[in-house]
Amino acid sequence: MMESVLELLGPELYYGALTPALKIAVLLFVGILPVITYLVLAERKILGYIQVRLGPNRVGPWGLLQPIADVMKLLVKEDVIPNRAIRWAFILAPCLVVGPAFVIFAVIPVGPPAAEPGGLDLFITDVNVGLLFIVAMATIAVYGLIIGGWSSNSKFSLLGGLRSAAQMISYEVPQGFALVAALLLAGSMSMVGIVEAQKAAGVWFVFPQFLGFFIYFVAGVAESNRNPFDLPEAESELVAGYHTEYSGMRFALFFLGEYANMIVISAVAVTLYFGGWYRPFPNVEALSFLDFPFLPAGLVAVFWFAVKVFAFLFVYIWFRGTFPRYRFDQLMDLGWKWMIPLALLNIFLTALFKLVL
Amino acid sequence: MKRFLDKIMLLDLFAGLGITAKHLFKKKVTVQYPEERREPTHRFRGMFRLDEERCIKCTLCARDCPIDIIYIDWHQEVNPVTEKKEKVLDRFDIDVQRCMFCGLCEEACPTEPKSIWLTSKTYELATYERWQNLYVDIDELQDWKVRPEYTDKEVV
Amino acid sequence: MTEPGSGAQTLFDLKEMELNFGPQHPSTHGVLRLKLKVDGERIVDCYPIIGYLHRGTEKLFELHPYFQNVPHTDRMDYVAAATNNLAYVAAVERLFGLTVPPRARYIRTLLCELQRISSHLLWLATHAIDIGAMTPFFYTFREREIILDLFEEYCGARLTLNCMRPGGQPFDLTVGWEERCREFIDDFPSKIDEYEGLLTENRIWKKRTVGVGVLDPDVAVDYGVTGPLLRGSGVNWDLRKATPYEAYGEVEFDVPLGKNGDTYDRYIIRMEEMRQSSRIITQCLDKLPEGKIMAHRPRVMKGPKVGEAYAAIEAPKGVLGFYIVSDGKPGPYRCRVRPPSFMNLQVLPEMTRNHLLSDLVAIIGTTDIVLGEIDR
Amino acid sequence: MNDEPKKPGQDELPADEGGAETTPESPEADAPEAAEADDQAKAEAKAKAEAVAKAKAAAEAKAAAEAAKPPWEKLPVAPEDEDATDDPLVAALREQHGEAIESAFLCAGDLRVQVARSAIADVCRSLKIDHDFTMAEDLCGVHYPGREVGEFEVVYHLYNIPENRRLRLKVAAGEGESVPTVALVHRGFNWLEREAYDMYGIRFEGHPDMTRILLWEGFNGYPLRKDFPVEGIDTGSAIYPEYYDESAGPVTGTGTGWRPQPPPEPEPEPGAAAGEAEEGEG
Repeated sequence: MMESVLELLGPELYYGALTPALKIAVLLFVGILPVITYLVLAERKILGYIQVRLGPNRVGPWGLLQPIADVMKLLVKEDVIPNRAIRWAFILAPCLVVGPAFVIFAVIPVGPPAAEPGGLDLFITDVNVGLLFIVAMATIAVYGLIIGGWSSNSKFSLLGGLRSAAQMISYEVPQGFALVAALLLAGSMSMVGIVEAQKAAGVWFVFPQFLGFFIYFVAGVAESNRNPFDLPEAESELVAGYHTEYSGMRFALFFLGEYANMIVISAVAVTLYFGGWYRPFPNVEALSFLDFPFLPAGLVAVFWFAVKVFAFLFVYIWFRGTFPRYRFDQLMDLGWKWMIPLALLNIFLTALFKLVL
Repeated sequence: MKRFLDKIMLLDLFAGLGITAKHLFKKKVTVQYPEERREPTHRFRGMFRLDEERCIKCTLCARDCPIDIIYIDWHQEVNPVTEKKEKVLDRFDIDVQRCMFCGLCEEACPTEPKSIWLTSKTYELATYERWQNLYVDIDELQDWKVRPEYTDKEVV
Repeated sequence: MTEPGSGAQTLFDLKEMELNFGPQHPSTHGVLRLKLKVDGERIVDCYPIIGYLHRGTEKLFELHPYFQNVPHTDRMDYVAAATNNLAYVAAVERLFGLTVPPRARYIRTLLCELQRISSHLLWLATHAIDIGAMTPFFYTFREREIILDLFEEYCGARLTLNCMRPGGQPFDLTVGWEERCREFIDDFPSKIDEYEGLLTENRIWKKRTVGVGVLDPDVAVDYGVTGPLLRGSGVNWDLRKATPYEAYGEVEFDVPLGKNGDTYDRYIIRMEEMRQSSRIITQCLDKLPEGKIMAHRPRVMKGPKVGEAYAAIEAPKGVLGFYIVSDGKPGPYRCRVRPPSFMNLQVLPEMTRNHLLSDLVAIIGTTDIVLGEIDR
Repeated sequence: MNDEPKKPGQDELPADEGGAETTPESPEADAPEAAEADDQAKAEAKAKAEAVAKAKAAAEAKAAAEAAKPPWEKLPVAPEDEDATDDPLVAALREQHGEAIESAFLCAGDLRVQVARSAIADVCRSLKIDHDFTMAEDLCGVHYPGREVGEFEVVYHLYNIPENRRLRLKVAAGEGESVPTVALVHRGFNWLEREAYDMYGIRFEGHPDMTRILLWEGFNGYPLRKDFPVEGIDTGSAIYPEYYDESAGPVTGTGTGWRPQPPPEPEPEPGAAAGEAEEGEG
């Protein structure tokens, strides 16, 4: 069937427009959105289990339909725009949070590139400056938070917006530095290239780059405003931070953005430090049963990628269940006095290492 | 040295993570309410019960009630069988919506066994209409069971 | 806020911003309202506004006979009803010259210490959630539930206990209560270790609490601050030791004291107080005498023609006092409550000055206020 | 309620505060088992007692039993005032403040000192500085309508932590008279004085912030005064004069308030009839 479509459209249109569009649709509606909704359920369940209770279990068996009910509720809820809010900005802000988070998925490879030309690449596109693209896109999200906090014209929102601005800007720096070190090691900015470099090296980059990974992940938690760095929306302090005044679908978009960000951070961490879609120890023949030879290779790749990402997401939730929240100045302190010097040191060491080799 | 190690290795944070991880697999304490019910203890102060036959109409319970929600009216009447004067209740109402279940009325009751008691183990008192459903008269006081138990299906 | 047409005063033009914190805010522990003046996040000034929960309890006391007032006291500090009951009945007993039988005294001590544990557990839960750790909340509530079960078994209510009467106890312990209580208390210290494992050594917790909301001992005494707040500043004043009431003179326990008077010290003190409470409970269970539980008293208690009594006890939140004036009627002429939270809240502006907004939340948590008691 | 009878032998305890040393074979131990066991002995005693002057013996026995009872079985005796003018603290205060210290009594362990209104701040200051009464424990007002020395009384409780001693100061104030503030001596009295003002309308002179604290600023009247009505208070006119006439604000105790309402009309409930029938059988 695909051949007939290819013939019908011609290769240019087929490869240039249809396949990416299809992939985007599949990724968005089969991949990210359900994953996010169920991630919320998983978070509530895991938090519940950590807190010796059961979590949601009323809607459907084991609460499995809870996310659908939640989405329905958020969709039909009244969408309130405060009187004094700056309307255009108020409406724009949630889109600015969600958009970039989704765009980043374009360059994240969930599986290997096509084995033969014309086959199916398990990513939307492989940009040769993929890492740069990710950093650039992640930066845009902060505008959403600031604009959201400011345009609500509420004091708590404003404080939340200010906090998020300061926090995201100061943690982007160490995050970028940590990525630089991984990039030095891989010698490529393409996400696929980095994964392949790990396979070629025979080792996940988390081992030579442990410090870098640590900095990246901590900064990532801060970037996605998650506990213990959830200051912009600290419930007990700022009511709900920058989205205090949001309700209904607009609030859902902020919500979506936060969870999409979590997945992005995890996915990038997996790609950069944990060998992407490859099974653990891809060069050790003895473990080849982990490739599940009886299954299609693409599926296995996606499986391993997903497993790794979910491990990260679990850690996120685990953190949320365990840690108290930092204070604003302590957060800055940690970012500027510890993370950035350590990240610089990491780059220096990595460069030295490269040089000596 | 230990402090230094702690600082580098984040031992304190991992200790906390360990505790939460341990609890992940512990038995959960949730009681699934409408299906599972906690049996109240014997002294649990719940909904009132009244035994009209035991009641001697002394109105001590009404007098001891700190918020005066027990309304008792009675008159004297000659019992046609025994030909003795007897007190007959006209009204024994409790305005349960204001009740704070302190149990002082039960303590004040001089009969043995008590003719008004709260240890009925009924606690599902929520209603949709205050005046209609939480102003209980003598019939309801004697038999609360006319109201169904709560279920998760019940939506009015 | 931006007033349309009133000149260009936006939020950005102000150097200091006025922030209305509460009365409906997740971490004001009720309906406390704070008028804050903030410079960025730094608090320049803090003016507490209270009274949103005022129910005229003191007037209610005047309208009821002595024994009917006990349920009203439950509603003041509604997380520690037993100690409220005790403070009130102690004042009434002092007014009447009633002596309480030993068994009743021990039962009261048991109840009060259980109540102290449960109140501190609730404090820990909310304090931790204020600082962002949400899990201790559920762990503490798991234990608190057991205590409430014990209360329910003893007196039939879980929260508003109404479990004491002037002159003694209305009920005796049920069969098996002692065993269940002992079972819980034997297990409880390990549970405290669990909470402490989550918080005490945690660097984030320490960063959020050490050096935050420092209360100078002189200032604390001057403001009439009592309870763990006062002891956190190193002032050794615990009424259980100073003027032993009920059975406290016959049991051994230590009064933990802090050094720095900061939030962390107060946290440590309350944790230690829970351990000491379980120690007291164990001793009380060991020593629990047999005998009557209610003193001989007239059915209608009429106070002396001219008389007054003040009795204070160490409630979980501080010194809770009742001052009763009698005029020979069956009810008090005037019944004044000295609520510990009221006095402890008063020092909040002192403690929060020049702290950040996040610290304000931590400090409100550490003062352990209950608005039902402040507003009465 | 559940005052289950205890074994009579254990009625008295080693830990009680003196007095009760006798074994309690007293008839007050109202335990039915014990009564049965002692039945025979009692009957004999009764027979003998009949012979002698019954009333006298009974009275004596009663008195003896009364004396032997532990304190919690006696009728309570309210503590009485003792004059405490010679108390060293009072003497020291007298020396400093002379006539301002009007009287001093000791009652139920607490020292109570009546102080002249104008001198209260000075007395508190000297108590704080010289006598270590540093803790501001409590302050409250009391209303005695029609009293000669002043309708209101302000009661201060001070505490001396090192000596574990509590002191009660009292100040009388008439309607419209103001009491010197002690909020500048003990800062803890700040809110308490505001509360006393809020509840009684007692003004404190020199107080930094003499506003209402628990009630709202538009509240009419002072609720803890004895003449303040418990029901039917207007609560809105003072602050919303544009909406309400004077003393015609929304009034509590009306409308859907908490007045007992007539019993609701009997509702035909399907389950009720069946329930009644069953109950009739039982």
